[in-house]
Amino acid sequence: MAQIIQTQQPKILILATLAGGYAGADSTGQSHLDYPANTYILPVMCPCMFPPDFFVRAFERGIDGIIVMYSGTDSPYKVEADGTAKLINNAYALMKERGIDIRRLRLAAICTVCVKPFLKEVNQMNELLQGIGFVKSEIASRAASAQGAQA
Amino acid sequence: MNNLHVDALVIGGGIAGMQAALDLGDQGFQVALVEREPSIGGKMITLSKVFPTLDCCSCITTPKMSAVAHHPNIKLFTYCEVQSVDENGAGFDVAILKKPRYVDENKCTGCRQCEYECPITVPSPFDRNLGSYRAIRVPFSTAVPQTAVLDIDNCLLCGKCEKICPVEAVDFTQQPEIFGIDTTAIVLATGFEMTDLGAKKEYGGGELPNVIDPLMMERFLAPTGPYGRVLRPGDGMEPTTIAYVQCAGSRDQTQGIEYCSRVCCMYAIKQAMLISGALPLAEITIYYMDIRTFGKGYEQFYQNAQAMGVEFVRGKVASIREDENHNPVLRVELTEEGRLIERTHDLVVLSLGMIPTASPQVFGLLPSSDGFISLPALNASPCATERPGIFVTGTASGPMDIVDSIITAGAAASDASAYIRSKIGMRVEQSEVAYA
Amino acid sequence: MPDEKLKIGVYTCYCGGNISHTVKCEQVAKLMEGQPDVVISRTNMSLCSDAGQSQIEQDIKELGVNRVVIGACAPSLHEQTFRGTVMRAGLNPYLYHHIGLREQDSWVHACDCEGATCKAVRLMAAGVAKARLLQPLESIQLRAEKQALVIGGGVAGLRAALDIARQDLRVVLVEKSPFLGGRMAQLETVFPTGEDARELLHRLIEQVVAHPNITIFTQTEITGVSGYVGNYGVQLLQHSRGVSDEDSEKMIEACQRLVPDEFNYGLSERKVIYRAYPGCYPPSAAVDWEYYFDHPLQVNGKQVVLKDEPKTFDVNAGAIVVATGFDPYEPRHGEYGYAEIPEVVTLPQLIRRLALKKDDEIFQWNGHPVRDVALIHCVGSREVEGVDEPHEDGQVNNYCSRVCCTAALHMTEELHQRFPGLNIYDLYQDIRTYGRGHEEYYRHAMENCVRFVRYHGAERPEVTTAPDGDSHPVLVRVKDSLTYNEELEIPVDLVVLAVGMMPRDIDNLVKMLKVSRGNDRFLLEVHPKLRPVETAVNGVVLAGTAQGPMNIQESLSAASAAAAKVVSLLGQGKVELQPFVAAVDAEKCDGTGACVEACVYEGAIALETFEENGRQVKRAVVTPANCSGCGACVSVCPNRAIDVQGWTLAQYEAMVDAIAMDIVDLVEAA
Amino acid sequence: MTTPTTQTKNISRGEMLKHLREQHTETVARTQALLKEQKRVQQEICKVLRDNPKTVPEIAEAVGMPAHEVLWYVASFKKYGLIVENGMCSDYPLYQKAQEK
Repeated sequence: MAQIIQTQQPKILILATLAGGYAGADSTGQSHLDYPANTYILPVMCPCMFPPDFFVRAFERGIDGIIVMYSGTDSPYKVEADGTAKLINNAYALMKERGIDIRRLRLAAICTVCVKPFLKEVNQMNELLQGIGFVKSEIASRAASAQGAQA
Repeated sequence: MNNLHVDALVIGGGIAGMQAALDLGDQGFQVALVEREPSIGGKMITLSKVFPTLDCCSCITTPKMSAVAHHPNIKLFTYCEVQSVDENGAGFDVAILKKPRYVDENKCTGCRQCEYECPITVPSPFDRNLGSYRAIRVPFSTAVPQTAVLDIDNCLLCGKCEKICPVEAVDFTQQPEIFGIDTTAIVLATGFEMTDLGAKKEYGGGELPNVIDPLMMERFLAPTGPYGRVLRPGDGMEPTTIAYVQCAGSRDQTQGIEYCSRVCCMYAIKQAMLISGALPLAEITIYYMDIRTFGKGYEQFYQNAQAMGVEFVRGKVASIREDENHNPVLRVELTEEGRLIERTHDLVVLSLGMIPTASPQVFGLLPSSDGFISLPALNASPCATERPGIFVTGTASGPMDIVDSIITAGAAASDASAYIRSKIGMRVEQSEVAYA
Repeated sequence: MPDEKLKIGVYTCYCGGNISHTVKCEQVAKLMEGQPDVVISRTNMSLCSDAGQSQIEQDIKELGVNRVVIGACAPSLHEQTFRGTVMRAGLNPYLYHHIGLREQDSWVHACDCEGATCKAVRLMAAGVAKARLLQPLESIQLRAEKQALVIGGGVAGLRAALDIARQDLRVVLVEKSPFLGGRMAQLETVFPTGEDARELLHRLIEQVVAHPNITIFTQTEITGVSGYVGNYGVQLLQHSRGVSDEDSEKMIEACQRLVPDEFNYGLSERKVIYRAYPGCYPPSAAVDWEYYFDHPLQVNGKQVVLKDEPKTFDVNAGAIVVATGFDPYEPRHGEYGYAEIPEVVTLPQLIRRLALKKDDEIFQWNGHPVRDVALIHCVGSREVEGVDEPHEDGQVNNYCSRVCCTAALHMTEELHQRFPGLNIYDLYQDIRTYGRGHEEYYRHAMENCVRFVRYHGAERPEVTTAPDGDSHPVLVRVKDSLTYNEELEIPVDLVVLAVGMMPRDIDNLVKMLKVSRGNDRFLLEVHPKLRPVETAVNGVVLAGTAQGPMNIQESLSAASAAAAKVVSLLGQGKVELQPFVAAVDAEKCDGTGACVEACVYEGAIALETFEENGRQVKRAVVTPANCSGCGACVSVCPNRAIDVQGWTLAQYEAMVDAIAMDIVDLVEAA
Repeated sequence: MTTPTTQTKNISRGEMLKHLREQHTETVARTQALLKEQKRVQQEICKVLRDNPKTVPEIAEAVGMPAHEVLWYVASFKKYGLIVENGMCSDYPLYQKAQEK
């Protein structure tokens, strides 16, 4: 397996709704448009199922950025638009508490044919992460400085 | 003769026939599907990728083939041909010839050991005769059923296949058999053939090895194609300049084919795009009179091809000859500039048109002046034929692309099911709730 | 079953090269062999083929594989296919997980084989992690209403209604206007047969009207849609007709208020109490409430003011057919002189005008005889972004409208027959007479000396008023590529714009049905070949030009195909729904009620009292048929006692962990 | 039902083939000639490819056959694993003998 040499890249997790972002990502694929490969798209029915600590846990495990691509007001679920926004805000609060840069979590409305917005979101997040670095070092340095402060 | 009784008989196992059978089967009707080739899949299964989505063709076709084979309401008969269709009052008596495969369908597992053992190699029509297979073979990798078939006309009768078969499926005793199916309705999905490559003498098709038909190019572009890549068949060169001659088998009174074949513009553009992907340095020119990209998403496909650098030249190709290196030389009248030019390409694809496969007379129907089955009520019941109870779908009813074939298959299934129900009465149980 | 040892089968598909050209499938498969509980990891050239599916079946039967992970094309294409495969092998269909390695990996990272392979490895490892937590699920069986709702009373809606009704299902046909027939009624003859359009249409309407299974609502709007496949609840609002059969004539006579007649595209006027055209169905006149404005009528010496008393109806339908049709493209003011120069009309207008003046022997327009006509193709079609001016919504119509070429040449034939001396200039880009019998119109046009002028999309013709004293009122300037880009100035008496088809303004309906539009703004099918008439909303299908430009023959086929889908869906009287709904773990639930508060679906979740060890306790209970599976309850439960089946939080966490893991660790694990 | 058929088949297998050969004398003669020709071409092409990989025109020249016929054989040998592709020479793929397994 030596052929797979891993070049360290920040990891972007994309939680994409089947009715929105996931289909948008498929549309992007059908158009054969390129974007960075450090993106991991997981299909979700509706993102309002994720409690805020889910996101924090993911960051702590080493996911460097998360984009929630939901269907916004076009959602087949009545709660998705408002519910998801609320959950993300709660997640931001928890991230601040843990010293995680809140820019690492993005909420974006992506429709089934939103090829350009999809690419924009992915590229923006990738650029951001190239700038601010890995989440693990961020958490470690915050922890270190917190310890230093205590000492 | 033990007759099988079904509600609907679908003749032809290409995409239209398969879809019609599935749509009828899903509605609960008993369906028999008869295919003359050893596998279903029709022309579509030989294609590479399909427009306008550029999906891998096999990914669209094979699941439908599989669904047909496994459908509880569909009985599949491959390597069978319809001999006659007689009315019997309640429907039709159809006599069907089952051609001998010389392989027991119930035993063969499709392991291909016979094929590897067979010493005779013959051109494979699946690869437009540019590839090969053995005298005994599974017709192609995704064939349904995965059952070998022996081509007795090219067989040495050496018996090697019989010896090696691990399940004793090879059976030289098989004889042609006639069996009967009686059915209430018939759906014709007998499909198309390409017009003859050599029909227009001045284009050199069939004579010049580097002037090919579009189905050959489909095979070159398919992952399972004869060369595994795009090469010109004349000498195995990777072509760098490729030309398409549009309307090479359509809209041409001299060939007696005055109609537009509907698919040639799109397949040429699609192939041009796929060639650009496979051979990034290739220059592709499409010589045309009118570009007819009329379907959903097709105009954009055309615009994308232009943006990718595919060259569209409006001009009439007068003739094609070859130079000393077997490169085709096109004589083109540029209609926008009013002059004749000569241009040399490595490979030329003649964008041939469609003609019907089956002669409608077998089914007691008359062809229209264009050779396709006549549609007496095309603006009321587009799938109805002159004979009540017989419906037509796909390219048997005129040139059309896959999307339109699938739609007409649904329509034919709808028409046929209404007809069947009117004949056999209501079968589906009545709903418990009445509408207020 | 719970103690059964996990045996995971992993399959990485080449997709005939689509995936394997970029992703090193063999390496991915090799790495998966080492993942926990994986007993077999294979690659396949085309997993969806019969042979590929058989391989999976064989592994389930022979190796005892009880969880299946597949990396192939998008799940939207073949997830169902493989569910069927595992089911045939006797495995619960939900013990299978599908990963899209094509649309979301090989096709988007073609230049980065290594990155794409790493990504595939992580996604597949995540799939295995999820598979380890999969539980068998049973689909939800619901009784389906054996009744369909068809929206739109044009030719597609009529045909779909008839085809569904013939299969012993009931149909409610809803038409917004007071009359059936739609756009086809506005035609005189149809190509390529030259048959009388309304005669054909009336034959269809008669069958629909006579069919006992069909209930027709005219002047009716859809005001609400609830429910799901098999059990849609649709609210209808039906306006009063205002006039009965018997007093139609009297009322029409009494009515004095005139409005532009949309049936004739504004070329004539009609009364606000009207019939669309003679012989229309229903035969009784109707009141156009939008413009009636309490107009008093003198009837039998008395003054009468009609009132609209809309009635609401609730209709249950198992499936919905959207056959809302198209609008002809209405050119902008000034586009080719439209609405500014009186001698510029659209093709649909010309069809009506010729019908209104059926007996005219001389062709006159705006007071002058017409000797020279220019017909311009592709008006509102085949527009190019960045070249053509965008429409109000900022988009251009970059599609071909399919019917206009044949319709325009069909018109040249009619003009030639009625007014043999007429000169016709046909300004086109490409002539697209693709259908059977359509090419004949092109040939006849050439034989009839129609002068063809070919323009390029980037240089569209210009239409201006001719200077005073010119022989003709209008000048058309165009570069003709057939005569080597000669700049022509064609003086004409009439300019006819062959306008394309526009998607209709049905935003409200689109929102209510939650269907989506494509890039061209027409309604979008799931896949043009796999599911060509179905929308992404289960039970909502498309018929006719709501989906995209089509001619009558094509609309009929599409409508019949849509009907076939509806019959397949509802014919058995029941539908199966995916089991992805909330489920409560009673052991963990302590009855906080947070889930009930978070839920917005009526009757989906409630607290019920149970007896537990002699104590009364409250526990949440889900009613699956009413649950959407949105998971709002999941994120609020303090005890993690509720999950969406098949999409549990624990599964997501396991997938996240697999993705977060370093490849080095994955390799070591292998 | 299967057993007796198999037995009959076993007994008469040789005779059955013989009988069939008599029925198809013409086909058999033709295919035997074809087999001979195919074997000859195979040997010649494999001989040419023994030392160095070659393009189709090079093989054609060496064996004195038209290039398009050679290509058909090459495609067939490639399909059944006798030869493999190995790099390009200008616009032509090179073919060489597959390694014996």
